[in-house]
Amino acid sequence: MEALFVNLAAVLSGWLTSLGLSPIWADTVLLFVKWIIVITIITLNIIILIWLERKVSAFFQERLGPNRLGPFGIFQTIADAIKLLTKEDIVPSAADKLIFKTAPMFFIVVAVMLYTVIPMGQGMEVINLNIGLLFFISIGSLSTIALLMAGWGSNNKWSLMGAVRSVAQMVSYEIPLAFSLLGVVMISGSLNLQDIVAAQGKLWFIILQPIAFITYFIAATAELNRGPFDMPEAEQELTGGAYTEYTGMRWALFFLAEYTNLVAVSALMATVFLGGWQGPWLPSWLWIIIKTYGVILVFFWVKWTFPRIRMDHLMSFSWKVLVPVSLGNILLTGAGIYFCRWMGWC
Amino acid sequence: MIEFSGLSLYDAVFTAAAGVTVTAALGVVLFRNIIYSALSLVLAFLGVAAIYFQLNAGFLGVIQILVYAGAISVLIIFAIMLVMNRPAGRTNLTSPRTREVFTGGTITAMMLTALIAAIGLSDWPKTVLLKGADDTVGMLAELMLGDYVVAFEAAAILLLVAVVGAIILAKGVENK
Amino acid sequence: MIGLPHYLLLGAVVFSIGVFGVLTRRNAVAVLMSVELMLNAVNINFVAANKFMAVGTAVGQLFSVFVIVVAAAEIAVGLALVISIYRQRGTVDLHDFNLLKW
Amino acid sequence: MNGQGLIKGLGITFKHFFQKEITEQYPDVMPQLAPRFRGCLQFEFEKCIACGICVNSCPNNVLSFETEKDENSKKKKLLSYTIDFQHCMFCNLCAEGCPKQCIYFDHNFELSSFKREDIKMVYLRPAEMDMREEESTNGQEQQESKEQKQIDAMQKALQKNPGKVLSKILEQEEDIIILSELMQSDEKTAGKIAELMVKDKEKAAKVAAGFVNKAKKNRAKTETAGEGGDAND
Repeated sequence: MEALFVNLAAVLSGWLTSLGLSPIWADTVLLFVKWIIVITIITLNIIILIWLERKVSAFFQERLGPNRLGPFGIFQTIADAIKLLTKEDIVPSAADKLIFKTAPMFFIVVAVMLYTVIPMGQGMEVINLNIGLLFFISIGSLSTIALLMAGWGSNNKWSLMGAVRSVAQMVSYEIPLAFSLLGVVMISGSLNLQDIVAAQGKLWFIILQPIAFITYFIAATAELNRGPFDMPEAEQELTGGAYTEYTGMRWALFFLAEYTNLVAVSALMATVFLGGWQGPWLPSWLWIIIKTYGVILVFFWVKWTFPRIRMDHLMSFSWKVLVPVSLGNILLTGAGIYFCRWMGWC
Repeated sequence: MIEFSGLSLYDAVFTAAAGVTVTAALGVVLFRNIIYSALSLVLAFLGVAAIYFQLNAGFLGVIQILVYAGAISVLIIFAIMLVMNRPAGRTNLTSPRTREVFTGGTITAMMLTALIAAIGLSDWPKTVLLKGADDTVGMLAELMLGDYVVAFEAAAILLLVAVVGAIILAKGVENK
Repeated sequence: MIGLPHYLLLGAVVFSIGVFGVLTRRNAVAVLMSVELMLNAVNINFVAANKFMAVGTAVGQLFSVFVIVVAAAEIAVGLALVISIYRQRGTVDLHDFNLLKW
Repeated sequence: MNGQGLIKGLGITFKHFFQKEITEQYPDVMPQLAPRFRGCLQFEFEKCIACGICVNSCPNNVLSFETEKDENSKKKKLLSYTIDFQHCMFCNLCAEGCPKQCIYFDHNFELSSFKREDIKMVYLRPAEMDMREEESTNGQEQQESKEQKQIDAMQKALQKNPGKVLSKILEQEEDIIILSELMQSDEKTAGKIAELMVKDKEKAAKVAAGFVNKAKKNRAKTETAGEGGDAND
């Protein structure tokens, strides 16, 4: 069970080379296969996640949630997806058509690219990148452009307002996001996510870096445009923000991308702070799924507890609280490492 | 290198990345809508990042995406939105004086010719692409915080000064 | 077979496009964008030269990092200047920036 | 300390997560309605006395009715009653005003229909009611016979114990004695008094007073006329 997928990949790779493909092309084909699998997993995940979020939010509000279609309403998302696929695709006549149409595609591509480096088990990742953590952060920062494109292309003031807000928010929160991860990098001494997982063999980094975990959690919530930080959508104020003008499948792409980001960030949190795929008894790829879903549930919990924060409070919280705290955490971690070496503990 | 119908994978990646970069760069200077120019610039940055990745400079590529495509381009688009005072289709015009365009084009053409000639005529060491060291991040870190630490600190101060200066310039100073 | 000259050629072409933009654009922001293109072209040259001519070190990449730092500072200050001028004169057209002309 | 409220909030939602859902699963399970819930307006035709209070009190002119003057009894007769429910705002003024409680809200809230006209409820005078009316005209005879019985009973009572019965219409004991004597002597007077007492007491009192006066005058005459009057009796 443990090495199920690794062995499958090895078998496929061996079969491809036996067909006469040179190793590098066999690797390329394998990469494509991996991507297809990743995209399938993401799609399946999201079907479950949307249902889960609706169910969890219902329970928080003492409601029942979807319960009509199938047992516990589990087919509700599929029905919704079919509905969205068959809806009319409206492009406003005043919109900048090229940008309007490109934005959702760009957004989802960026979101899917996040999965390149996440270790989904022992030896299971699309590419074992040397600078995986940094890659994750930098790709995550690209989604601002997609939102800005959506807001600009819609040619609607609500859209533009939502886009501008979200971009300002995401650019600001990227700084504490990266800084809070730096503490982990200092301890593990590597940007490679598999190395970071390996460094947590004895002790999870959430215990060594609690401040970093909290700052990362807050910054990630803002980065995902979720929970109390869902300024860009802000249904009550901006009628849907950057997504106002989108209909049918284009809107669904944004929705998909948001949940894709959510899973990716939760998986990264599980990897960096919660010991990744390590765990007893169960196979590693099951552990990462369990941990990721645990983090996602916490995200749901936070989202359905707190009201939306005002924009200026949001920005000043980032610059005046989160950035200094994460910088202080780096200082503390450095001092701790020196102290540890001086005492000869590590 | 593994040849595949006369073109190695490496060459194919370079050609694609270079093509995207040059096309996007042309887009930056030729689009009449400055928003298109800015988005084109993002594409050019991404192409350059691809070239970095291909050159085994992964750290630099990631920094390129993070700083250029993620932050600087957003800054540029914000600035564009703040200073936009005419229809979007007429925001990025060429100079009205043909003399200027002609001079600029001539200078560019001459410079490009000179550069190409220089590159073509020079005797570059016959380097077969060597497998570079894997841990460029470690090497960079050692250089940055070792031999070049003064420059590193100077760059940090430069950034701080630039941030403060930009804020003062953009916000204006309150007159007492 | 792609070698160092190809990268240098790419750098030269991108740099020239940047120069053309700087010389012919009217919009100040477009000029700043062209400057960014030129800086990127320089970075390509640095990294390529490092890769092909200084194997085993990362000095060229280090230079690129510094260039990126300077570029970030430059674009921040430059855009702040443009916005400041726009406040004063209501335009970003370089031909209208004639306060110092006489 | 900052942030305590956040943790408190998280705790509250956590608690609510495990609480029982309060969702009403309406079409499957009917909701528990409050006793004074106002659902559909109901009307009981037979109780209605066509007073018109409900129609006048309705702010939205939901209610209207048609009446007719009954030739025989000179009473208002309700012909039809209409509730145009689409305008109703459930203010309950009609039900509050009704003296007979014949209009009221029930608990049926499933009022949707495909057509606007379907919401309008028209209550026509039920045919059974007219039939019952006829029966009640027969009943008048019955009532008369009933009255007759009462008169008979009254007569008996007058014969048995005149003083007690007559004290209701006459005040002075002297008069009562005179009248009872008169009635004992004259069957006709007794019958008239008994009938009047059942039907109309005031009239009975007047008539009785008349009889008493007459009897007093007669007595005075006979006393003044001497023996001759006695002989006449």
